[in-house]
Amino acid sequence: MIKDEVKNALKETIKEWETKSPKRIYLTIDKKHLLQTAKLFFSDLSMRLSTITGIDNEQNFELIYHFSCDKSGEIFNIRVFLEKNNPEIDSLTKLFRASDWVEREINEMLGVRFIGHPNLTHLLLDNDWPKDSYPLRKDYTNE
Amino acid sequence: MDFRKNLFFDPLSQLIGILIVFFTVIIFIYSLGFIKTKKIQYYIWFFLTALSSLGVAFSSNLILIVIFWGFLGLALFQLINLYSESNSIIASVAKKTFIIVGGSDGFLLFGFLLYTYLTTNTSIQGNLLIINDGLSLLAFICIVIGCFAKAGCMPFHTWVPEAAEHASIPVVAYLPASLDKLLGIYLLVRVVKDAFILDDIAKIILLVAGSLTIICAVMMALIQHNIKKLLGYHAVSQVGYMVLGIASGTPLGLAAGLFHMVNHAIYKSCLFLSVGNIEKRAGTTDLSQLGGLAKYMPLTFITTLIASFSISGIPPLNGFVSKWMIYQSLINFMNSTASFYLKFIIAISLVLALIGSGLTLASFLKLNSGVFLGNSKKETKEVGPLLLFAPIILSLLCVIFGIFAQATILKFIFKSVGILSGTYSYQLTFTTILIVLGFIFGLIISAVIKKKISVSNSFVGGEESDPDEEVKADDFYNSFKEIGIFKVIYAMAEKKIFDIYEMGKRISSLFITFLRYLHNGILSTYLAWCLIGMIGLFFYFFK
Amino acid sequence: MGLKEKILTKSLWVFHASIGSCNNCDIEILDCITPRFDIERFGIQLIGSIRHADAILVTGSLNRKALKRFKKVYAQAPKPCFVIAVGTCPCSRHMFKDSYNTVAALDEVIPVDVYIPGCPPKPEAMITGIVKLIDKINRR
Amino acid sequence: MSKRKIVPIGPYHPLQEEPEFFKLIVEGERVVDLEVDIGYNHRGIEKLAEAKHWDQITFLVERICGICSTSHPFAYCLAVEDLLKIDIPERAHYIRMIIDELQRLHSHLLWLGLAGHFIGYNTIWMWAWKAREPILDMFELISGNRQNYAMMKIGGVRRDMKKEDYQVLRKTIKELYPTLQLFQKAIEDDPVIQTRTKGVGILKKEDALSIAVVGPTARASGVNIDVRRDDPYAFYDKLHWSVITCREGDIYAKVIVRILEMFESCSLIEQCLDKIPDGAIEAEVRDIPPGEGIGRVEAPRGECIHYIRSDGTNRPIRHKIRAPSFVNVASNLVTVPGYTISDAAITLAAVDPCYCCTERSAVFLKTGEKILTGDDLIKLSIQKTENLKKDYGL
Amino acid sequence: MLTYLIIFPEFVFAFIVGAMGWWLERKLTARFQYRVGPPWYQSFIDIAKLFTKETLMPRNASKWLFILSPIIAFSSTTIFSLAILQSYFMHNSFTIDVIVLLYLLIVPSLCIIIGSFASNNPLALVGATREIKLMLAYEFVFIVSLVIIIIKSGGSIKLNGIIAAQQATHAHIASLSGIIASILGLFYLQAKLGIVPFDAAEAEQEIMGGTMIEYSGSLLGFFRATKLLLYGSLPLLLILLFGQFPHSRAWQKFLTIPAEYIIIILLVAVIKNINPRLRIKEILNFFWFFLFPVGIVGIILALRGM
Amino acid sequence: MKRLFIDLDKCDACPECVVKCSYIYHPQNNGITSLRELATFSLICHHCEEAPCVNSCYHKALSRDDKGIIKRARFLCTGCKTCSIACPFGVIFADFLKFFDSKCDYCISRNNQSCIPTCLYTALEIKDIDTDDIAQGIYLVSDILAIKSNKKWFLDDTVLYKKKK
Repeated sequence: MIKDEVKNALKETIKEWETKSPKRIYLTIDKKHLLQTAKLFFSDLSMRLSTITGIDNEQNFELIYHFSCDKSGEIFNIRVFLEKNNPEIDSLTKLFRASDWVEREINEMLGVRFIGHPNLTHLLLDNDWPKDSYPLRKDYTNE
Repeated sequence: MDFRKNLFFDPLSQLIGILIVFFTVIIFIYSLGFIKTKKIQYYIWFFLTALSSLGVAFSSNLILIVIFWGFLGLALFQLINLYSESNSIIASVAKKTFIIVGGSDGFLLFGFLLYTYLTTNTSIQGNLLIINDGLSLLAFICIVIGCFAKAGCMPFHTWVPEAAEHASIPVVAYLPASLDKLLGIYLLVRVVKDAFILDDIAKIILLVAGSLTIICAVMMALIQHNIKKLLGYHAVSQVGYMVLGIASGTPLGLAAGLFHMVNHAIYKSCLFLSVGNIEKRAGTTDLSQLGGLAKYMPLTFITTLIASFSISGIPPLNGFVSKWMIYQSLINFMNSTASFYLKFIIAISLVLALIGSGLTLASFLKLNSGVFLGNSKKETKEVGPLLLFAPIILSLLCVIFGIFAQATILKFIFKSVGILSGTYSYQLTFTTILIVLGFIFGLIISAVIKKKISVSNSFVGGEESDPDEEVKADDFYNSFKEIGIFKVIYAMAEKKIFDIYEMGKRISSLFITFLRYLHNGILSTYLAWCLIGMIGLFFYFFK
Repeated sequence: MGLKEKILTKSLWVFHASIGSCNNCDIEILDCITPRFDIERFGIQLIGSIRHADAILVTGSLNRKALKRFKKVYAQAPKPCFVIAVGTCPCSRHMFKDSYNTVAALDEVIPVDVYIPGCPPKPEAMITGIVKLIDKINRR
Repeated sequence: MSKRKIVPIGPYHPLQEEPEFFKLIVEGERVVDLEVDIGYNHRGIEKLAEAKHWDQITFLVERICGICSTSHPFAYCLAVEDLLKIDIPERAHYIRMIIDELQRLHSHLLWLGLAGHFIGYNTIWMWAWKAREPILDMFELISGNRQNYAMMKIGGVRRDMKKEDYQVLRKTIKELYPTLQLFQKAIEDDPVIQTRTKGVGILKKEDALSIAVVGPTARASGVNIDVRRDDPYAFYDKLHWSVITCREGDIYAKVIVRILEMFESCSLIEQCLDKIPDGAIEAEVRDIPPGEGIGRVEAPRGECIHYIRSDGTNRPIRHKIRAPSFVNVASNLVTVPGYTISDAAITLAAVDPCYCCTERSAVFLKTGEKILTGDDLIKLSIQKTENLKKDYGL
Repeated sequence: MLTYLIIFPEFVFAFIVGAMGWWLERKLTARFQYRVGPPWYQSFIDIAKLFTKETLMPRNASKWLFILSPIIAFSSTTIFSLAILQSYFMHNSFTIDVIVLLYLLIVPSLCIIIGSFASNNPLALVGATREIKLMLAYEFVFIVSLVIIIIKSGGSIKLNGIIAAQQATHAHIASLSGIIASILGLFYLQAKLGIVPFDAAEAEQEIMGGTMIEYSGSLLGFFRATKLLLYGSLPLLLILLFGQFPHSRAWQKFLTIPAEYIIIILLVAVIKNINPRLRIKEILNFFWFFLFPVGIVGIILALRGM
Repeated sequence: MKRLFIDLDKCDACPECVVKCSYIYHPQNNGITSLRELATFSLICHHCEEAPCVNSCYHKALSRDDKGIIKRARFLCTGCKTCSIACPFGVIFADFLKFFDSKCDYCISRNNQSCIPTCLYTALEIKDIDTDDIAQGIYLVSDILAIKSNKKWFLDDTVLYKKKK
């Protein structure tokens, strides 16, 4: 079972483990373990990164890395919390290219900095989009 | 020694003499504006060239010709080598040129000796040699090699592009582009007309050499990135047409070859001189670093455009007329022969000649678009009148000799090859009148629907293109290198496998290494060789 | 109605510009060319370069990034050049009105001649719209 | 320093219906690198969704993309149902599947036509789109719309299928088989199409895994994934069908995968029609409790994944959409370089890109009183343009 | 001089023929694709409309080249079509030869290339370079075809000579080498007119109309008119070169020529509709390494009198 | 225990407090309306046996649970306000029935309730309330919400509306 493999491999790094639906598994880890976890998922368990969801919570930012396991049809969601003032996290571009555009998008939409991303520029928004204005943050207002 | 017997003064020699004087004057004027250093040496060799050329043109004695011919080679070497101290490539190019031209002089001399041996006469005048055995053919081939090397026909062409790339512009325009062609082709015409009666094999040799020269040189020109080298390859390619014209051996063919030679000298010097202007202003002749000069150098642009259309044979310019005559003579030649193989070779030569014309056009489009159109790299201005005079005169001649060929130059040419009257040339007046009418018609239409042409940004899909991003036409020619069999041929050409000089160098170095291997300095080896040799001799003598 | 207009209406070359659409109107525009609707029988052609355009079919709610480019493209069109707003998005910005990335309605930016609402408008509706445009040209 | 040699494609380019901007960095006809600039279609749908009612979002996500306009609502409904943990009636599942597969048919035919158009083969385009029209008629029959079917609803489907329609649908599908076989034969036999597509735009398997491409793009590269089989939603696990994969990864493989998938879709629709039971078409949903849910479906272009989070009100607090094209378009960065400009057109189109996905993001007539002549009209519009130019400093 | 002025408007005839030919081709294409297709007057209307439109010029274009090249293209094509029609109507009063025609035919392509180079647009540049390669590709093949014709006509390069040679014996197409030459000629026609599969230079989906991208209004109109003239006169040239059947009566001739024209347009439409656009490299490969050797075989056959 | 206290007697259902709400997820909407709705539905509403509001709802958004309490399903309600018209007692205030509503989390974690200072009648406060105080008319509605209403009639069984058959 892939679930057990994940549990065995990660052990202490998992802060929280919940199975919301049979095939939707949410696990919370600390952001410093992200690279290691992603590596485990991609290289050892040959999952693929479906996408990354960035959420602006009240006190912090929340990133959910949706890893999809095509053998069992499960989605492993790695939940990482970032502090509000200085949202920074390791980029996964070193491991696979799939995270390239997603990270760029989250960067411009939420203002999360991805350390080690080669080209953290605007993807969807115009280049003259005002600085420090992030549309997906909850405090963003039109005009 | 009878003075008269050793000199020609027939219309052909007169024509060549006039042309030599004309080009000397034109390029002298250009040199006044262009040459700034080492003036004295330059002009000494320059006029020595002119004099010895005249000598070749007017002498009928073989020895005299060889002497003047040799002087020409020396002058060429000196002129190319003039500015070599700053650049060792120029020196090596000069050396290569000298070896090829001088080496071919040896063949020429040998050919003349054979000719003299066969006809028991040292003068061309009045000595027709019928090619009917190996020896006379050999004599012919040796003389032809001399002419080819001078004119730059394949396979003795390799010095032309390299000299064109590295030597200074007036030198290139003067020697490889005009005088060497004039003389080489003159000698060929002279030999074909007055010295030999060609048989089929000789004609086939000329046809094959001519058509191969056309197609191979133009294919090489197509992929060049340096304008001067590109022009150099064209200087080679055009020789093929002249040789094709001469190959037929008929008066019309000779006239066509001569006329093409004249035209080639005109437009090719015009092109080289215009390129000299470009080099003077832009400082480079690399296509990838040029662009947008039409705005700043309109006159140079027009002269280049006319000359390049002329070389590509666009009617009604002069290049078209002479090419047409060559095709006509080939077709006549084909009709008059009975041999199937000769017919086939003529047909293929005709095809290749027509194709070469298209390829020429393509490579000149590359040149014109790359240099004059597109985004300009830096601001510059038109060159002075001294430098513009020669190209303008030459490009005017391109037009005049095109439209009024019959009335002007062709008269002399026909006279020189012995055609007294006839309508061999195509009457371009009809086409010209129609073209003018068509053009007027177009202008009338555009005047009737006269609308202000408004200016707007160019449309590339809405996005502005960055100033540091561009597309250049010359890159797209590289795809010729990637098609089918050309891939191999171009790769071989880049390794200089077709270059006789380089191959000779390689073979001789191989030979030398073999000799070195033998000369290992061990006495017993030498002894063994001596023994083997002695045994060999022994068997030979006492068998 | 002059001859010029008559000629123009018989040979209307349209350029298709999507300025932030959902693809539906775009497909339906292409559908107009395909066998069932075939607007070529009216002389209408879809062309590639704005320089040849007589009319621009605009689809989509005006996106902030597309806005600047689209204005440039419109300025590059030879006049007379008509603008046809295809779909509800360019007519009224539809449900993307409140988005941070759609800035203005189309007719605030360039003059629009015909509006074809619908999400997406059926090809029949588009043909009707173009016919209305032709009527409009003729009436002037 | 020599300048970069760029051939721009876009943003307003007939290659694709949507605006997008590619910079092909070329050496002659050969493309050596590619820069992608997207965002001309970005409409901020994720943000808009946060201000919309749960039920409205089904319509909003429908307008993410017009071609896969049922996949997005489907995935969204699955996400909400995942959050709600409810079961929906069987009949609703079957209707959803029928719509989904019909849409796959229509989308693949559309792509096939456009691919033909992009390689200059307009006959294929016309024929494919002609074959597509009956499917659109079916949509019109079932949902009343040619596009944007609005069939999905949280907890079921919005409209029922009439019994009489089964036969019509069955007949249409039956008539589609020979057409599809025609296309298959035409493409497998035509040497010219093969020279244009074989060995062009190859996406290697390891690249495919690294970029995490999905759908036919991945399956053509030998990555055997299909959400319908791996994480079965609706009743895909109860029907008999197979996942089509090819190993080559070139455009030809992508064409073949899509064509063969159409046969599977036809068979799936027929099976659905055989098995569809009577009964309710929707389950009652009264409130959306706080929580989060993920739904994914296999859209025609690949896996489409929606993540929603609710706080218990009638709007989501986060709605993340990952459309298949978002990852597939990124694969162009690998596939386009190394081939020629001519190949770039078809390669860019081969992933069946949908930039609106990627970026989630009665005729009125103004009757003028004044009668203007044609010249006035020209003057007027020139004047308008001048004003515009002045305004924007052009 | 007066004669020239009198015969000059004959190109209008070629224009009308071309317009109808183009319409026929579009109509046939439409019928292939289950469509209705444009009405018969569409080609005229298109041209007329272009002349009423505003003409735009890109800012950093070379002004004179940009404006002159369409006009020169048009006028050179009028001469070409004139020459063709002249040799149809008056056999002996007129001399023009195929080599001049060959060079005249290069001029329109040349003008298109120069014009698109002058428009200073990257996409036009790509189109122009493709047009150059295309030109090389098809001209080669046409040259071979012409040489076959010249050989078969007993060395006559004048158009009336070629007609006479055919009417004396049999049409060139009625022999083996003639068939090869006419196939080459047909492919030449297809490529010269820029029709799929040889429309890489104007590939709309790749480079947005390529060479024509910056042309608008009356300048584009001139290019269109050029194309119409070519549509009219190129098939007529092919008929002249290959399909002059020896007829005893004039009415037979007046029936065969339109029939042959329609057959040629039909073949063009068929080739157009069963092929995708070829890459420029494939076009070169096809013309140079397939058709060219075939043409050489044709030359051998023609020399052998077959 | 601190609770949010709404004085329904004072509350005029004016939009003042609605203007500003510091609910983070949907800041442009207000949480207080949903609280007022909660309060009215649980307390003021008569929960009629044959409730006209339930019958009138087009979307079946109003229903009675097993305890007999009428509840509105937010997913289904479209804010058409038919029930507001149908209610014979006028206790379903039209402004409660927003199409979009937000949840009030009472801003307990933030301590910057924007709504309280905006109320003109001081009907809102944060108070320590632990038990129901019927005499005062104070009732606990949920864990952290309390309301005050002195209108006794709404609890009187005798006025339960019965629909005439």
